[in-house]
Amino acid sequence: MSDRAASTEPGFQFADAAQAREVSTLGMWAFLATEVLFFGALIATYFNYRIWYGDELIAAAGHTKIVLGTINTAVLLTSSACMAMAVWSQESKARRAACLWLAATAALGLLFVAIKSYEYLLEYREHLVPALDFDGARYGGATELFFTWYFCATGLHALHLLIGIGFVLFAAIAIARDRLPDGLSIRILGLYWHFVDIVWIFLFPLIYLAGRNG
Amino acid sequence: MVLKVWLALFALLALTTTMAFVQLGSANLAIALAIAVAKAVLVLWFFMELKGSAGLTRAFAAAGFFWLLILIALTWADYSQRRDVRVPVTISSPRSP
Amino acid sequence: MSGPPPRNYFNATVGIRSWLLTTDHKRIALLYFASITFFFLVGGFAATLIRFELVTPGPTFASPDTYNRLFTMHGVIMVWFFLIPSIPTTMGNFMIPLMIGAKDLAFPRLNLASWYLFIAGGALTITSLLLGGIDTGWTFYEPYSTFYATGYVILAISGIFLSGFSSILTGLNFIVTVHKLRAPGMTWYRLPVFVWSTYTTSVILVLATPVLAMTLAMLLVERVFHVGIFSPALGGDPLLFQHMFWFYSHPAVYIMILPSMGLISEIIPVFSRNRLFGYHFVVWASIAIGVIGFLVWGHHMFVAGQALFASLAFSFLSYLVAVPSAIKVFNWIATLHNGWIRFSAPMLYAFGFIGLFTIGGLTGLFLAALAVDVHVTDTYFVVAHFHFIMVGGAVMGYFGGLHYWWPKISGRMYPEYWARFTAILAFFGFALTFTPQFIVGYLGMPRRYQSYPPEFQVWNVLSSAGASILAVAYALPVFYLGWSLLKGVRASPNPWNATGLEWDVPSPPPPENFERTPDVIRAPYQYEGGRALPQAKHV
Amino acid sequence: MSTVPFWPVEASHYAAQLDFLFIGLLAITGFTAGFVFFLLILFAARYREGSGVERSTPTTKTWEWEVAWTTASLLVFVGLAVWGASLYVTLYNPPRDSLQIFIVGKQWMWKAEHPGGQREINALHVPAGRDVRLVMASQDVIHSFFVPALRVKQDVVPGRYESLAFRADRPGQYRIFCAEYCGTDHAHMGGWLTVMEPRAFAGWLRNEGGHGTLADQGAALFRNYGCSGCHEPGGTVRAPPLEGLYGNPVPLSDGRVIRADDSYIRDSILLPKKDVAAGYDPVMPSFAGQLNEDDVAKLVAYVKSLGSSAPAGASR
Repeated sequence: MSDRAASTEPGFQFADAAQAREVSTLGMWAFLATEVLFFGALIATYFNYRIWYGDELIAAAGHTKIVLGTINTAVLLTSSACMAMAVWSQESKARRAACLWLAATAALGLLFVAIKSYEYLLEYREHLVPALDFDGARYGGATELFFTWYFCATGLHALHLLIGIGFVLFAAIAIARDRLPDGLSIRILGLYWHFVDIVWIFLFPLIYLAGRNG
Repeated sequence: MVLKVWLALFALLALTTTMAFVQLGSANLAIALAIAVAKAVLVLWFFMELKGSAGLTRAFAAAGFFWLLILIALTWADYSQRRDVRVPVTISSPRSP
Repeated sequence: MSGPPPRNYFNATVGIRSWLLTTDHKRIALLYFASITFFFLVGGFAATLIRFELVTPGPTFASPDTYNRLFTMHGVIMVWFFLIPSIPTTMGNFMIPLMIGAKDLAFPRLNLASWYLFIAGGALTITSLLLGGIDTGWTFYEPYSTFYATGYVILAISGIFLSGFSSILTGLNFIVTVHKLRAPGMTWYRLPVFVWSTYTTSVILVLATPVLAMTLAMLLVERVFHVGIFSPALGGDPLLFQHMFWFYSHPAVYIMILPSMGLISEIIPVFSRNRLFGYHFVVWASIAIGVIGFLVWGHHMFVAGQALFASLAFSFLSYLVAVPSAIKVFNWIATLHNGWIRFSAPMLYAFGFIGLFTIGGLTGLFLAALAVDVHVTDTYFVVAHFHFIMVGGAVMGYFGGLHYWWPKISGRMYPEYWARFTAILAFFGFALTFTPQFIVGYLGMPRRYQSYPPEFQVWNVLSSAGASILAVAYALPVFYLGWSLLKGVRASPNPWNATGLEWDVPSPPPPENFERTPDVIRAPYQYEGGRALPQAKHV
Repeated sequence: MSTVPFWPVEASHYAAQLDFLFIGLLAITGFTAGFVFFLLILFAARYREGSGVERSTPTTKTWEWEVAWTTASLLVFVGLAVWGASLYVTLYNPPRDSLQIFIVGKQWMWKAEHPGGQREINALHVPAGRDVRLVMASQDVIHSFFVPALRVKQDVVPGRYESLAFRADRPGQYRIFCAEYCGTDHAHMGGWLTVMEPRAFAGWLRNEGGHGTLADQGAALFRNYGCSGCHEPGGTVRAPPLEGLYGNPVPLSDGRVIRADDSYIRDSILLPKKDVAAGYDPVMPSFAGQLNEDDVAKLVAYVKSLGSSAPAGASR
């Protein structure tokens, strides 16, 4: 690599570790702002179609599985709590506890994905998947529109969740083998995980609860 | 502290799910969203430690949501007003939103 | 010219690997500079073909389909691969750490990742171009681009998707750097205006691009799976695509013009040896443009079938966003008062900018007036308006800034008289190209027309003649700036005797920018009776 | 067209009003641009490096100037906004008795259908001095009906009716363009608008003849697509009667009440489950695949001919 002695190792441009921490947190928050708008475009789509097809979207949302949805929300909220515990224990140097909490977070994340894919399977059996074999005759009106939006939103959310699980497992292994340079905190990983949880907090009422008072 | 927040989140989840089955017409969406906002604020404030962080971090957090509101508000201005105005007066249909 | 050149970021390390894996913001700026110059030439070539095609009313050499692919390519490449990245990624990357007294950006590796994303996006779009190109127009309007377009839309959209993320990363990097890595003493009101405007541009980049990414993703889903979120067949609304597309694309035009405004606010005080008039107003005008820029996108959809209430609201807000631009122009003019004006090349480009941007901005008032917009939207009046702002404004500013900082970037002086001649040629070539388009636009010639009624031919021939002059004026800098790299006079650290921090380091600067972090003692642009008071003292 | 056109021809009173607004804008922006250029050249010449002009100490307090030009530009801009909007709103409420012509935009041609059944492709004949309302639909992508001489334009979005109202005052031939990019032959999708004296227009209608009025063709479609099987009295399935439906409020199954207008009838044919009439179950099949826009327009005209509360001028 370049022989710029003073400036090769990462973080040379920071005055001290505290500034490095502040900068990485601020960077993650800025990234989360972009993610808010990235999912926000989908949520704006829902609201606009809700203005036009209010009752039809409610009727279409009736086909969603509220029981599975509620369990999934509980699972994700718990995983968020586990991540908070993991960050807290990692910063107070309790390495083993941090590892365990991270493992719990990843496990709950995988549980969420499992329940979600089971739900997808049920919807596939009911011919509700637009691209594959959507049963147009049986579900009229804006149902196909709603389910196109539903699969885009939950698919994107699940993708973000899988990426998050990957990082959590990576962090857990790094802490277990103590290869994590001290001072580098998993706070920003925690921020990302909590954000994915917040996206689900907003998707849950739009998808599942809307359908109950049709 | 994490335990208390976790329990509060569960309580709100239970509340919003039960409220969904109560027939309130258009108010249902408003209530469900209000509870969702409450849960999101809980997660932001405690889990993401906005409580202890500087004003600048809070500003960054708020900016994303505020700009999303701009997009939703101005598209709402178009969608909620579009249907009836376009059709000429002879056969205008004041469709109630 | 005695002895080997001192150690600088150019010769600190040698070899392809040291360039392709660099995390030095100065080198990444040069990597970006090379890539966007390539895209500028490709897009410019498409423009000359379009103007050549429009010389005769009927088909000159291109079939309608080829013409459609030409103007789409011109639009896509110029917007996403030249104008949006141009100033922030080259001069912003190079100059911002120097101007605020930092060693490098907050996330150097993220900066390199941003360049690789940009190159990947560019490669995808160029491949879609080589395979046959797309004929949807750079706006990808919904029913056509998903169900009726025949070209490689998916490839092109993925290319734009990647270039979008590249600009998000760059924006994110600048925001955190300006907040956290300023030298001691560099308060917000001591920041040069170029840093302010690039900061505002980064905020717009970070907040607007994700919506474009999502909209294009939904377009991809629709085109690949033939299932419609926007398609009318399922009850979807094509206007929703337009809403979310323009929610990004109008702030995008402010992404293009704000950095140029920043450059002009840098150039004018230096070459008129005078304090920038109303520094605070110029800064807050940039921020106002950034924020209000998000509220006006509906003026692209006045005739698209938008509700009357929404059109009225957007028309009024569009007039509000014109006020900050007016403030900036008046402040630049006032800066010239009581100055010692030197007409070197950057200053000529700055004058060209003020002239053409003022006309471009004022014609925007025509388009914001609802009734006039009904007549002139989608005609050559609109084409002339946004070219006056983007080519007359952003590109003139880009060349001005390029000449202004060329000594600092390359360590060589550019040939002064060649540069002045090019600036003047560009101004008149531009005026001859786009003024006739206002006239033929109001006459009613729609845009994106391969063949047009014969009565419009005179104006189109004039415009094509101007385009050839403009092409020469844009080709010349490639030659004489290239020549200056080898034969140019060696530049001193402060050739213009300016006041910024970047002029306190040798040109070209060493890899770690400053030996010791400078201590900033003064606001920028402090010229007392023509004498420059430097911003920082080096202990 | 030997002379080089500089200013578009004005074919209607509205065009003249718009040109007046355009010239007003030109004057205001021309004055501002002139003022800016004058100052630019003046300062550039007067304060150039070599000149010995006395440079008084630069003013430090700048905010009076700032407030002055900010408020000035704000007031001027608000005035322009109101002026532009006031003219725009007049486009929105055409008088009730305008002649309604149905236009279908299809990839690379405009098809026009007069109430009397006369059909035109890439051409349109209208009477001078009479209000005309074009009800437009698109069969594929977004098109835009643009007549520069009348200074009016309206995008035609597929899936919805768009209406464009104008009154051509000066007889003559004016160009029609498609202003929204719609594919390969977007440049060839246009034609001529011929504005004729009312007498000549009536003559043209007669010798064009046409194959029965729009409503008659609608009646034929009504039968052979099986609509009469349900909607006529004594039909096999219980369906809402269509007599006297047009223009009157219709109670819907979900409690809303809407007036039966063009769009409601069109939507009921193509998306029947969207607004189901109160007291009926949503059994009506969708005709989205089988009917194109012309047929739907004829059915709408037929339903209108079954008696409506709106003044009869619209369809006869």
